[in-house]
Amino acid sequence: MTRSPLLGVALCTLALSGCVAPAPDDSAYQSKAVQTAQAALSAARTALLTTRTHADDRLPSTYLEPVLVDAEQALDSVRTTFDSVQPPATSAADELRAALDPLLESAASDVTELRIAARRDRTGALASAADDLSGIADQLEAFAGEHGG
Amino acid sequence: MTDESFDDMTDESFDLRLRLLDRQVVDPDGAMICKVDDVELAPADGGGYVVTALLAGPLALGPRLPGRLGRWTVALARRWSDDPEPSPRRIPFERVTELGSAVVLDRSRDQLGIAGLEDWVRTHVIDRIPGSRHASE
Amino acid sequence: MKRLLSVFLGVLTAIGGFVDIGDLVANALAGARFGLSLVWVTVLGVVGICLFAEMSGRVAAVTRRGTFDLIRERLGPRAGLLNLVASLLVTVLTFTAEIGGVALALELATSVNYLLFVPVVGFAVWLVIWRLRFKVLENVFGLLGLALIVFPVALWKLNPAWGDLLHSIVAPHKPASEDLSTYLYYGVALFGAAMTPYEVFFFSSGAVEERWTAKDIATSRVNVFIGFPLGGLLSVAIAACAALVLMPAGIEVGTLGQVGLPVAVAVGKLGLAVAILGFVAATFGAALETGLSTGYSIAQYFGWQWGKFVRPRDAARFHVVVLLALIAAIACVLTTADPIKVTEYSIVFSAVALPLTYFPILVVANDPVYMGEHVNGRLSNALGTVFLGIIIVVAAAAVPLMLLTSAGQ
Amino acid sequence: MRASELLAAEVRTVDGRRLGVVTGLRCSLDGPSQGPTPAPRVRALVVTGRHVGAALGYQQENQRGPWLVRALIRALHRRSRLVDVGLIDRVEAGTVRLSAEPD
Repeated sequence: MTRSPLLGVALCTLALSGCVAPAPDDSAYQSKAVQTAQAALSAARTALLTTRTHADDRLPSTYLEPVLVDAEQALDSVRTTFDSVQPPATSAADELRAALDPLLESAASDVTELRIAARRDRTGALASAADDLSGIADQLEAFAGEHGG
Repeated sequence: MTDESFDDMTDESFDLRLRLLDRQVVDPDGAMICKVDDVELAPADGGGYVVTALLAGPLALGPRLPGRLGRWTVALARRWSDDPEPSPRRIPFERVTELGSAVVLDRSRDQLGIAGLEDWVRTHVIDRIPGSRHASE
Repeated sequence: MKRLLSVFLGVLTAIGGFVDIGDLVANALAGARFGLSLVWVTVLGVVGICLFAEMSGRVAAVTRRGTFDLIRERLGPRAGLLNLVASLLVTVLTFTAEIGGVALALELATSVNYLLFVPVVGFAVWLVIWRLRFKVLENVFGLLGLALIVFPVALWKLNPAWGDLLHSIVAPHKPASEDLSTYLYYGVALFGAAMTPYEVFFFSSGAVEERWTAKDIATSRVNVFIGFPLGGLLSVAIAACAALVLMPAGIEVGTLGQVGLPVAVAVGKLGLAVAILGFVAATFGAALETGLSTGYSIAQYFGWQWGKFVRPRDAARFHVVVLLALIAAIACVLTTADPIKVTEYSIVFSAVALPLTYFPILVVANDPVYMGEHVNGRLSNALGTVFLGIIIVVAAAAVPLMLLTSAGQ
Repeated sequence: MRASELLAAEVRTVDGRRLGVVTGLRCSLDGPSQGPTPAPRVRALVVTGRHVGAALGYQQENQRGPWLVRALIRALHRRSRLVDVGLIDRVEAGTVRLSAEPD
C-alpha cells in the first residue's frame, strides 16, 4: 500500500507547499530543475547511506525497508512534479530536461532495485544497485552545482 | 447619593467584571461546578443594584458571545432544554460562602440540581465505558 | 532523601518529556539544511519556555486554576473564545502530528506500514489517558524519553571538531545557497517547536492535577531550570548529528527515518534501537499531553470539572472532549497526509498562536490579588516583556514567511 | 436585569450625548444577602472611551506588571470616569440613558 503523496488533510492548508505552476521563463525553469535535482539527490543519498549502513551491519533491515520505500516515493513525486512543468520553448530548457530526466529515471529505478533486493535480503543485488546509484547521485550533485544549486 | 468619590465608599475597589464575572464556581470540597456566565442584578433599597444570583449555562453565556455565534448558542440551548420557558441555570447568591480566586458555594452540583449536559454525557457515554467508576491507578 | 529522589525524578521527566515530534523534525531538518547556524533560535526558545513554564507553574500552584480558566477570566468570554479556538486548532494539529510520529517510529521498528499502527496507537493513547494516574503517565514516558540521550552519544562518537562546532553555534552565519526568508522561516519553525503552547496548558494543568501548592514552586523551578535546558541539549544534539551526517551528503530531512540515520551511522544497531524507543516514548508522551490539553482547554473555558485526579465519571465532558479530539486526530492521520509535513505546519502555527497563551499568563502572574507575594519579580517581568516582544514578532512573521517560502521549499 | 446588559453598553446623557462605554461595575461589598457573605452592590459604572484591555484589570492602581503593557493600557484609559448608578434613568438595547448630567 503505497503512501499517496496527495495531501488530503482539510485541516491544515497544505495547498501552500510545492504547488505546480507552469514555469514561464528560462531562469524559473532552471531553478525548478535545480530544486528537482537537489530533491532527487537527497532521496538517492538517503537510500545510499541507509543501504551502506545496513551493509556494515549497523542498521537492521526492518529500518532499511521503510526508508527505501520513502525514498522511492520521494523520487516518484519529484519526477512527476518536474515532468508536469511545461518547459519554455527554448533550446536551453530542452537541454536541461535532456540532462536531468535520464538521471531522475535511473535514480528511481536504482532505488526500486534496492527496495526489491532489501525485501528479498539479497546483499549482492543491494551492493551493485547501490554502486550504480552512487554514480547517479554524483551526477545529480554535479548537475545541481553547474546550474547554480 | 452624595457625590464624594466612590473609591472610599467601596472598601476595596471590587469590580464585578474582574472579581466575579467568568470566575470558576466550586463546591465546598473544590469540585468544579460551572463558570459565572452572568450575574443577576436587582435594584436595592439604599441605592445601587445588588447581585441576587449567579447565572450559568449557554442561556447565560450566549448573549455575551458575539453576533451569530451568540444567537446560535441561545437557540441551540433553547431547543435542547425540555422545559417550555427555558432560562439560565440560577444559583441564588445566598449559596455563596466565599468570593476568592474561585466562587465557593455551600453545596455540591447535584444538590443544586443544575447540571444538564454533564449528567447526560455521564449516563449516555462515560458510564458505558468500563472503569469509569474508580479512580485511575 | 525521598524529597531529593522526587526532585531528581522531576528533572529526569522534564528532560525526557521536553522533546516531541516537532523538536525531532525541526532540529533534524534545520541541522541538515543550515548546519548549526540556527541553534541560537533553539537556545532562545528554551530560555523562553523555561520562563513561561516557571510562570504558568507558579500561577497554577498559587491559584490552583488552569490556564484557560484564567484566560477567560482576564480576557472575557469573547476574546477568551477566540483564544480557545485558535489554541485548540493548533493543539489538535500537534496531536495529529504526535500520533503520526508514534506510528512512523513503529514503522521504522517493524517495517509495517505506519497507517496500520494509527488505530492501535489511538486506542493506546485513549487507554492510558483513561486509566493511568497523571503522575505515573508523566514519569513513565518522561523517563523513557531519556532514550534520546543516544543523540548526544552519537554526536560524541562522531567526534566532530568541537571547536568548529562551537564556533558555528556562537557565530552563526547563513549558508550562502539559502536565501534569508527560508533561513528565517526555519528559525520560526524551531522557535515554535521549542515553545509550543500546549506545554503551557499541560504544565499548569499538571500542577493542579498534582495538587501543587506554593510550597511546590521551588521544586517546579528546579525541574524547569535544569530539566528544560538539558532537554534543549537533546534538540541541539539532534541538529548537530544531522549537520554532521546528513548535510554533507546533501540529504534534506523529510522522513523520521532520516532523523535516526546519524545514530545508526555513529553508534550502530543498538544505538538505533534506543533512538527508536526514544522516538516512540517522546511522541507518545507528547500525544498524551496534547490530547489532555484539548480537554483541559475546553473544560477550563466552560468551567466543567476536568482532570485525572477525579474519577472519569466525575469529569464526563472532559473525557468526551479528549475522545473526540483523539478521533479527529486519528482521522487526520488516516487521510495519508504526510505526518512530517503536518508536523512542520503544527510548529509554525504554534508560533502564530504563542502570544494568545503567553500574554494572559504574564498578566495574571503580575496580579497581586491572585498571586500574593508570589507575584512576578523584576527579573521575570523584564524577561517576560522582552520575550513577549519576541513572541509577537515571531507570530506576525510566521505566516508571511510560510507563504513567501511556500513552506520552506 | 443582567450584568451583561450593563457591560459594554453605551452610556448617553439626557440630551443623547455619548459619554463612552461601560467597562466596569464598581461595587461595594455590603449588599443584603441571607447567605454568609454580603452581596456585591454595584455603586458606579466605569465609563471609558474605548473598550480595549479593560478586562486585563489594568484600571486598578495596584496592578503591577510589564511597564510596556501597563503604559499602553493606561493610555487607553485616560478618559475613564465613574458614573453613579443612581443617575441611570433606563437601560435598553445596549444603551444606558442617564437621568441627569454626571459631575
